[in-house]
Amino acid sequence: MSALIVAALALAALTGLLIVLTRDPKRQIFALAANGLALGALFFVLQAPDVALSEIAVNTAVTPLLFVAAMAAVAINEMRR
Amino acid sequence: MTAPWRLVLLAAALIVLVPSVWHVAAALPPFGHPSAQYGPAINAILPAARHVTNMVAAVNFDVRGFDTLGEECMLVCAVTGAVVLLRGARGERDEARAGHVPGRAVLARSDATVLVCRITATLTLLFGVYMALHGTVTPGGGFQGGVVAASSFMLLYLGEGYRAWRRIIRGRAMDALEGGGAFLFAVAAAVPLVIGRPALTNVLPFGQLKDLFSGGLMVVVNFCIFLSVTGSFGLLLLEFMEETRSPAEDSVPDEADR
Amino acid sequence: MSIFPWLVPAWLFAIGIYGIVTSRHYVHLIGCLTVCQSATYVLLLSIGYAWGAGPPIFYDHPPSTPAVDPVMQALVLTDIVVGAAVTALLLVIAIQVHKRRGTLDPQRLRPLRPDQ
Amino acid sequence: MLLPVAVLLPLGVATLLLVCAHLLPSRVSTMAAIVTALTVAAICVLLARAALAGPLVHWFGGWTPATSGRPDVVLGISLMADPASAAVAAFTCLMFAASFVFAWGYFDEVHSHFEVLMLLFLAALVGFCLTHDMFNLFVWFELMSVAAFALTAYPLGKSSLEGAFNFTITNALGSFMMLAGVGLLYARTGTLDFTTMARVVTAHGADPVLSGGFCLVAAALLTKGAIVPFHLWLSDAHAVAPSPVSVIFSGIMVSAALFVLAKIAMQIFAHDPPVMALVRNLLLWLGLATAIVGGAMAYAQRHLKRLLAFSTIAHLGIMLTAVSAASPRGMAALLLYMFGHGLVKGTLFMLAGVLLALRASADEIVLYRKGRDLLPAGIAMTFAGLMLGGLPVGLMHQATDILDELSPAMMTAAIVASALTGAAVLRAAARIFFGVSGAPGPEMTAPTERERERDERPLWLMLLPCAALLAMALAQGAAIDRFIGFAAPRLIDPAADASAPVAAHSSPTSYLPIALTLVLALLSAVRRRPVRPFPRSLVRLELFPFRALRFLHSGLVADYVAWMIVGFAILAGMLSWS
Repeated sequence: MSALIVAALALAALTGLLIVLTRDPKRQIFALAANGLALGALFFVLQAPDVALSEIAVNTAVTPLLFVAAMAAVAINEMRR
Repeated sequence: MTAPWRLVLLAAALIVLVPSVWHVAAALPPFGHPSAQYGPAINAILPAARHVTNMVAAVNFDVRGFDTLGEECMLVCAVTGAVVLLRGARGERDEARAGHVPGRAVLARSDATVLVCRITATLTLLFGVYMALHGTVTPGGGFQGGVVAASSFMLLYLGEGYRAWRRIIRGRAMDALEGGGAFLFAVAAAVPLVIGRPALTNVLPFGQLKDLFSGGLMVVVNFCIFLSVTGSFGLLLLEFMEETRSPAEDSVPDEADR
Repeated sequence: MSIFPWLVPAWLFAIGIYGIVTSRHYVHLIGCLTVCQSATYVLLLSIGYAWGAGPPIFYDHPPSTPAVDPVMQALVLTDIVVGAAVTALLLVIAIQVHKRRGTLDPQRLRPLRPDQ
Repeated sequence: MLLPVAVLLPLGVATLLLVCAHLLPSRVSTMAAIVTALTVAAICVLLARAALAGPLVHWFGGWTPATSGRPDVVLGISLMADPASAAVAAFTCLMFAASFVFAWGYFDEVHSHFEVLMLLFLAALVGFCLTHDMFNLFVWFELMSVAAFALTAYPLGKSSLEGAFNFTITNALGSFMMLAGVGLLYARTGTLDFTTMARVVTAHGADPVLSGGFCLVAAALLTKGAIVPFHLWLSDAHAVAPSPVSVIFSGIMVSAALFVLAKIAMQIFAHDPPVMALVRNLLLWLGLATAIVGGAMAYAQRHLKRLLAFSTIAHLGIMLTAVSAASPRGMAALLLYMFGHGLVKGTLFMLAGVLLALRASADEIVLYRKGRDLLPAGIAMTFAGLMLGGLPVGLMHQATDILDELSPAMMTAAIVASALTGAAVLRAAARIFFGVSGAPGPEMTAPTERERERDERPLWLMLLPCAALLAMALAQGAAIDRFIGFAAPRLIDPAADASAPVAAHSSPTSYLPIALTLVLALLSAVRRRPVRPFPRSLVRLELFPFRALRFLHSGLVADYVAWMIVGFAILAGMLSWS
């Protein structure tokens, strides 16, 4: 098995673990973006450029952005209380 | 159940699952040697049958277009749901200003920022359109292009500030894009029925291999998806940003009769 | 060793579940759910992968060259976009819960059990 | 040619409504939704009739199996209408139409978004029933879930949001499992089409990958179908969703999942010994456990919608035992029970909605005597409670008669679930509408909440769909017997040409459920608060099992997910040991 695939798989597994272990949601957003990138790289290595593009556009850009917005909304709420 | 007990329960279940997972993993076709003939058949048949080079797009927009219609509607459904849940509590006013956490400095945008954002927003939008257009030829397509195009709206927010951004990006326009794209897709799927062919039959001319507008119906479907995904994600981002604006007097409905 | 690619999805799913079960914050919990979801993507794409094959896009090379399975890729592709929308829906619910309850700790949020 | 229209029409109307949301008055979109639901219902009825002569198949894009030019490779996606699937789809549309009428004016303020979500939901359910392709099934499963998530959170109350959150997390996990299962099945069979997959499965026989794939798909469908221990989300979601939506949830969504589970097990895995062993044994016991747990929990509730939600769980247990029979008669019982239960449960949720709208509560103890001037609703509720409890008329009773003959375990499930849930509904009806009540028993300490629904609708408009559904639940006769007898074997093998006998002999045992129901209801009506030590300790003893059960239904999403994994481990463990 090519080392590249093993490395990409391992990276995806590790960044996944990182998401779970980062208990602070604000910092978890970075883990999410990192995981998105790792998965994107994995998909490129697995000869799936279409999926990789989709993964990177969605899970390293849009999803973290939504998380940021959600956390901001929560912070503003907190302030109001 | 207390947390430790829950973990014990989960651990027990996962331990039971370990041999099963191992069993399945050992029995699967070895990695890199798939036995499925469906994919190779697509690769062999579709380039000649539909004059397209991107097989993923061919599967998504033609052979399994019905799935994509369902997925598209799912996207519309999820976004509509999110919008209902946000607007339901907030109403549809759009006069408020951006929210601000006290104690954090507000920096005025420099002209350079505005300029850079305008340029990059335009470029991102163009890139999204480019990606979508080349969907049937090279990697990309309506889904990816739509997401990229929608994210260009966020750059506008960075550059123009909340008010100007709200003036440019209209919720209703996004609604129309989202619903309209999906509606056109459904119509495009149904049109062949009228002439007595199965739904989603590719009745348009296929064009030339490697040509931008190759694939017949695929081009239409791709375009519908681009519209709808742009609208959906634009709307989603819009509504999420609305949540972070300064809360004026948000009503919380179920507190009323308590 | 060729079993490794199949264990990665199982691992991702399991740690995602672990995260959900131990989470003390709705937003963190949603992040863990995306880990479970990524497990399915890795599994599907691994199933479609073939040694020495190129991407199923015949722009630079002729259609007869070996290519990986496009079907699995097509299935994953659409699902990624939809997954993001479901995540958004969950985040919206979390925001609204926070507005009403002032907390996002699952231990303190139980439907129809007001006094806990 | 009609087949794809059944799915495309609601999708088209839903998206069109979304585009025109700001232009149309909401009454127009409600009308459009009702007309669409009825049109699709008519289409599905036509399909069911036409399918009696043989299954109808539609290949999208004209990608028939022949276009691949290879054996056992199918490129396209097909919809297939066998009589049973088309009938379930038609029934779905009917329930939606009733729910739209019931919800008339309820959702005025939000630019027809309610109709959009409901129509997408409708399309998903119809596609779910008719599809003949594994991944397509997943797509409709997911669309159905997403629509349901949004609709549950719709009232934006505390409980509905938290219920929706638990619902979304558990069911999203279920759909991931399903996708993974589809992937495994594809890895081994190289196809997604049911027929081809069945051929490959038959050739392969026992295979860990196929078993694993089935296990994952089954776990997803059992989650949707709320079977112990995957069921915990249901009571939270159904209890807090708006009543018109609960009608759909309990009436058709959950039972459709079990219907599809039966279809997949029978049509694809019929010749896979380990999977069939799992279906025949484990599903039977899970069904029995579900019937008992659901029934007991329903009996110990005071919040009417929560009570009904648990009763749905109990009756799903009965349906699962019918699935586990894996025979034409079992399928006939499943179909009859699905229809009968859906109609009765739909009525009951509507009545709960009436109380929420007009009396601003769904708590049977708070509502004590408050429904005395709503006599028609009271009569409808009593009657529906009797039907739930096994009154020997109508579709449900016919199904339990078949189950009685099939196996003692199925009979037990039917008796326990019917008696406990029927008695609970009768107790509530007596308390609310007739002022007849004993001292509260285990229901006293159950969770409850103050809430209300909009009350601008006239009473008759809300009772009209109730009466219609209840009348349909009473249907029986030779025509139904003939149709079900024809449809059931074709659900197992679409190419079959046999017919299953549906009429069952009425034995004395078929009066057991209703007798037990009446006894339990009577007991709760004459119950007094215990004073002396012995009755007191008796009551404490009675409360103990209910407390234990309630402890498990904690409302914590972490618990729910942990139990789901336990359930999945049970399925997988049974498969790898057998």
